[in-house]
Amino acid sequence: MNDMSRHFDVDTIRRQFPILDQKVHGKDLVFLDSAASAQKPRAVIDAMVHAMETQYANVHRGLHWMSERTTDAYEAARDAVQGLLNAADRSEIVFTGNSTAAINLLAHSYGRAILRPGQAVLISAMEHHANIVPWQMLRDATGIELRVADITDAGELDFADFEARLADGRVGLVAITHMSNVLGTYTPVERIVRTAHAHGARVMLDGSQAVVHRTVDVQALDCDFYVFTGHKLYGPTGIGVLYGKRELLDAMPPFMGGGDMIASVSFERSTWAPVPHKFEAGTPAIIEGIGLKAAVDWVRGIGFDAIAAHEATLTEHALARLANVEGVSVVGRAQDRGGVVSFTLDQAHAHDVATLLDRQGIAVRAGQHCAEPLMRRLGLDSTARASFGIYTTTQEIDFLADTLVRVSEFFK
Amino acid sequence: MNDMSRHFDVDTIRRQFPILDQKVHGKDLVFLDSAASAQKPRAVIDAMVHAMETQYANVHRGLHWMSERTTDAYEAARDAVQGLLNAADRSEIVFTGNSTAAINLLAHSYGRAILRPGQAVLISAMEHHANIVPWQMLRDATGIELRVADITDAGELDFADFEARLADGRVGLVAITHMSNVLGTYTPVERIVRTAHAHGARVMLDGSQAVVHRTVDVQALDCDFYVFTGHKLYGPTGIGVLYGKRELLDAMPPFMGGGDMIASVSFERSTWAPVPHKFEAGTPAIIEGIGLKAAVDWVRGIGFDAIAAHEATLTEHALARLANVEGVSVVGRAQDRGGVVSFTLDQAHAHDVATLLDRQGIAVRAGQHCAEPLMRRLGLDSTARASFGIYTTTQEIDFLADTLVRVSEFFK
Amino acid sequence: MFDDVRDLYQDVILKHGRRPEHMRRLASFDATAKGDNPMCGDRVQVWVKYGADDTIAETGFEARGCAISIAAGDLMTEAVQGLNRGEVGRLFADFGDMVRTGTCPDCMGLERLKPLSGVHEYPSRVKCATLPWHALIAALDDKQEASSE
Amino acid sequence: MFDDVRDLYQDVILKHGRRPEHMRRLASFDATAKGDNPMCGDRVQVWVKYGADDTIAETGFEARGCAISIAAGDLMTEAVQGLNRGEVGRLFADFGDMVRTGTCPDCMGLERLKPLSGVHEYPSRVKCATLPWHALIAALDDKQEASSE
Ligand SMILES: Cc1ncc(COP(=O)(O)O)c(C=O)c1O
Ligand SMILES: Cc1ncc(COP(=O)(O)O)c(C=O)c1O
Repeated sequence: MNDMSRHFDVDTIRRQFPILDQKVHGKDLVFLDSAASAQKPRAVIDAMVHAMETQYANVHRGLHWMSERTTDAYEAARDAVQGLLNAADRSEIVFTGNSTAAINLLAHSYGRAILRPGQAVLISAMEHHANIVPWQMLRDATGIELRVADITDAGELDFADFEARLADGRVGLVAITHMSNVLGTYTPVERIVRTAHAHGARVMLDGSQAVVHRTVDVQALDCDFYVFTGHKLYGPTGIGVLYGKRELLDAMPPFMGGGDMIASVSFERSTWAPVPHKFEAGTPAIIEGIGLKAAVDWVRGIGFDAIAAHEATLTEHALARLANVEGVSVVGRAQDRGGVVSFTLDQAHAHDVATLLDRQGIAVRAGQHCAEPLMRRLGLDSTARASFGIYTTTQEIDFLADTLVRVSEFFK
Repeated sequence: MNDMSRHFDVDTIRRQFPILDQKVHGKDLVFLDSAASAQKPRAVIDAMVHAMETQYANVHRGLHWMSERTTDAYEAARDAVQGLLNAADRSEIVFTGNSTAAINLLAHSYGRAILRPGQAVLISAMEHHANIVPWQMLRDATGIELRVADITDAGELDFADFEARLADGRVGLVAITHMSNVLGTYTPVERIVRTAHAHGARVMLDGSQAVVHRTVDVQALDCDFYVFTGHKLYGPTGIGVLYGKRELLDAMPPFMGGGDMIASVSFERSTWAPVPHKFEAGTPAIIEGIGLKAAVDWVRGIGFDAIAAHEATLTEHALARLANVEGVSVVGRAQDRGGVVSFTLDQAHAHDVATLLDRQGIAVRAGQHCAEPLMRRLGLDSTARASFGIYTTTQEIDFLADTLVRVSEFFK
Repeated sequence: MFDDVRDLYQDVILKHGRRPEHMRRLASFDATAKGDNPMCGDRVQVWVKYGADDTIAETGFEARGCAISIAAGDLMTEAVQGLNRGEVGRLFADFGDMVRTGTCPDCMGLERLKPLSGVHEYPSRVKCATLPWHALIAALDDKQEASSE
Repeated sequence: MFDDVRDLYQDVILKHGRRPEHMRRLASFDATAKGDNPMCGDRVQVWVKYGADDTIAETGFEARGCAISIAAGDLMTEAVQGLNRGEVGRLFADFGDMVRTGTCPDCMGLERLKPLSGVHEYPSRVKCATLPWHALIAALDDKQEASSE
């Protein structure tokens, strides 16, 4: 046991998640679906309740006490996210509804106003639909090309292919995942950014998965944009984040129009508020921002070193245990990988596996995981996926492996 | 006292709003800013907490118990909203982030794909920025014309002007508020819809304010689209609604792309899920949906007849009391009006008024209320605005009026 | 360990799911259509050959999917033998009721399909059981693809 | 009733807010700029006439806004008399500190502006006090409009 994990007591952590006491079909809940959405610690629930019970009003526009205090609490979420990502300036943090909305904002605003016909957007073969469809819609509306960098059979970015697709200098934006939600693969983001910049392309990283598991430093990475979603980071639904370098955000036109994003409005012509407000039309997700701040503070209080160490232990353990279950094949064997393990079972379809596991209280996901092109690339119809959170224990993984043995017997 | 208000006990109501026990600057909170955002009853807070503590997972994609139950709870919100608006089908209810996002969705999807250059969008002079800027952005991007129907000096829609602007048959969409957030004016929506349809125009009603105060029946109104926002209806932030007639929604392309809104994805071509999912990209505001259902159920439990009667009493009382405060001028005197009262004070600017009221615990809004063109039309720089909710009492209004007398003395 | 899923995975289902008897492409056929459940990755194709009076003489299917969808496809091919379009439609309606509610008191001709009634306790699996039916109906209606639900 | 707002609305402020002495458009001027706080509807315009050495000889302003912004404008015109661009910039920086924090221990020349220090307890009103300054700085920098904060 290393230094980190000595300080990290998973039982103490688990007690902060009320839902983990629930029974499912009379069994203890074994929640192995955190990559889809994480459970919420007491700190997040309490922060939201506290806002609604004691300190709530609309923000930004009020001169009264409740509005000022609520504005402070909501804007403190921006500071918290700035700290989380180590952004240079708080105005570089734009709140959206989720990762998907953040990528769509970028595709609409940067895509239509800054990218030019003849330029291309480069994604990878292991993207989530959220980082495919917006670019496809951009392509179909504007004629901007969409390129796809291949992956290796091990489930890593094929870097030679990636670089080759940048070679002609026509790629304006690389939009690529920081961690695959299916394979658990981390992409080599430093190298991606360096290479893309050398070819004149900007880089957006989809951090929906990665930000939950490791320290992200957007300045050290030098990425141009970074997106993530609150609900996977133990925070509320309904809130996501687009980070962008200030000068890029400044140059971008707004995406949605309405209150809060304007400087002045006349029927002839309106002018826009400075960033980040230019991109935040209408009443924001106030209570969710307050909840997200609580989540960020809580996660940082535990520390990404401890989290990463815990999750590395879990992942190693899971890979070792699953390797010993007859008929189980783990999908993807990237060197640098996080706590997401997809697998197939020879004897049974992923759905049948998921249903049987569910009856034992084990929640795993089964299907295409919003990554249909990746599935096709891997020659699979579907996989089962176990994904780990801060509250996952090795005992739970043991129970998964033991139960899978029984599942495969059931279908033999 | 009429029949309604006999059943309606405001003290019982108030006890369900924990925040109303708060002190502000040592004084009892008198929250007269509900038109900006309403406070949350225990039922809403509890529903959100219950979800996060006992029944939470990502929706739509899971085969496990937690995901199925959460999906049921989230989709029940759609049924609740269908009931609230009396929509013909649950698939006509699209969830968005707020009203602003709903109008932007419409402007992007209907505006760019269904409206044609040469056609026009007709709004009114008393719209909230949320119902101005998206159409302006559409105009500037596509050349679709933006027309503005004037209002009378009393603050009502100038119906002759409205009709005249429809006369050439080139208006494709009328987008108009159902109730002004500044003047409290209800617009004659039945007549608007009938007249617009007669001239071949579709109609979107901005119900952000109206839906809080009266029964809305989209089938009886025969409006084509209706939008509102959760946080004004005693529900959570981060969730709003676009209602649209099924055949219109079916014909519209998606707005944002990503997970949940697709039928299938390949890099070459993706296909869309049926409505409403086509318009709901990414992980939805799950907890907020569950909270919104609780809000809708709670409000309908009280009943719009009782709510409207209570608010009519409050509004009459406020108009009578304010008329007797020297120097106060109420802005707008529409015949059909709801519980929003804007006013100016001869001796002092609205900001100074708001600050002094705040020190007595009274929360009012001051400024342009996200309706800068309306202010200009009225020849005003700003107003103070008191707006009433289900929990507002006549005593609170008396306190406002009494305090205003002192404020005007202070600045004399 | 899995006693409580026996309602869903009855032996008949496991048998048909594991070794479907009618999982094959017909060499000669009059109609065919595909069905797709992209959320989960299930895919099915159905082939039909008509006999006299436009009744179904033979049906074959290919599927990539779970035990439920394969068993449902296999049992379907047996159940629709000799029926015409109208009869298939009615049978599917009854079958849909059964997999959604668990029973179908007034339904006839569902005997063979009864083992699938356990699906009703697994709402997210109902689609698996109905996917081959959607494809069959599409084929009978001369469409190439079942419309997604 | 309003004793606790006396820090904000000191008599000096009320007096200057009610009857500003320098609220006028200069007949002849060297520079002018507008400032706008659209969230609340405040508007201000400032006119400047230079004297010797590019110091400010005279300043006038027009404003539609609250007592705070009008008093701030009026007091500003007095405080900047005789200063050059650099000095105005430094004074505004100190003034900004004062209205945000309530004090400015190391600051000089703020005596006249001191009555506005009460603003710091009203964060949303700080903008009202700084708006005329933003417009003045814009005018001195030969811009037509103050950039919004
Ligand atoms: C009439 C009207 N329309 C639209 C809106 C915008 O609502 P939201 O900010 O929740 O999008 C509001 C409230 O701010 C409003 O009063
Ligand atoms: C890698 C990745 N990108 C994007 C998303 C989309 O996140 P959201 O649905 O919150 O927008 C997800 C999660 O679903 C994801 O795993």
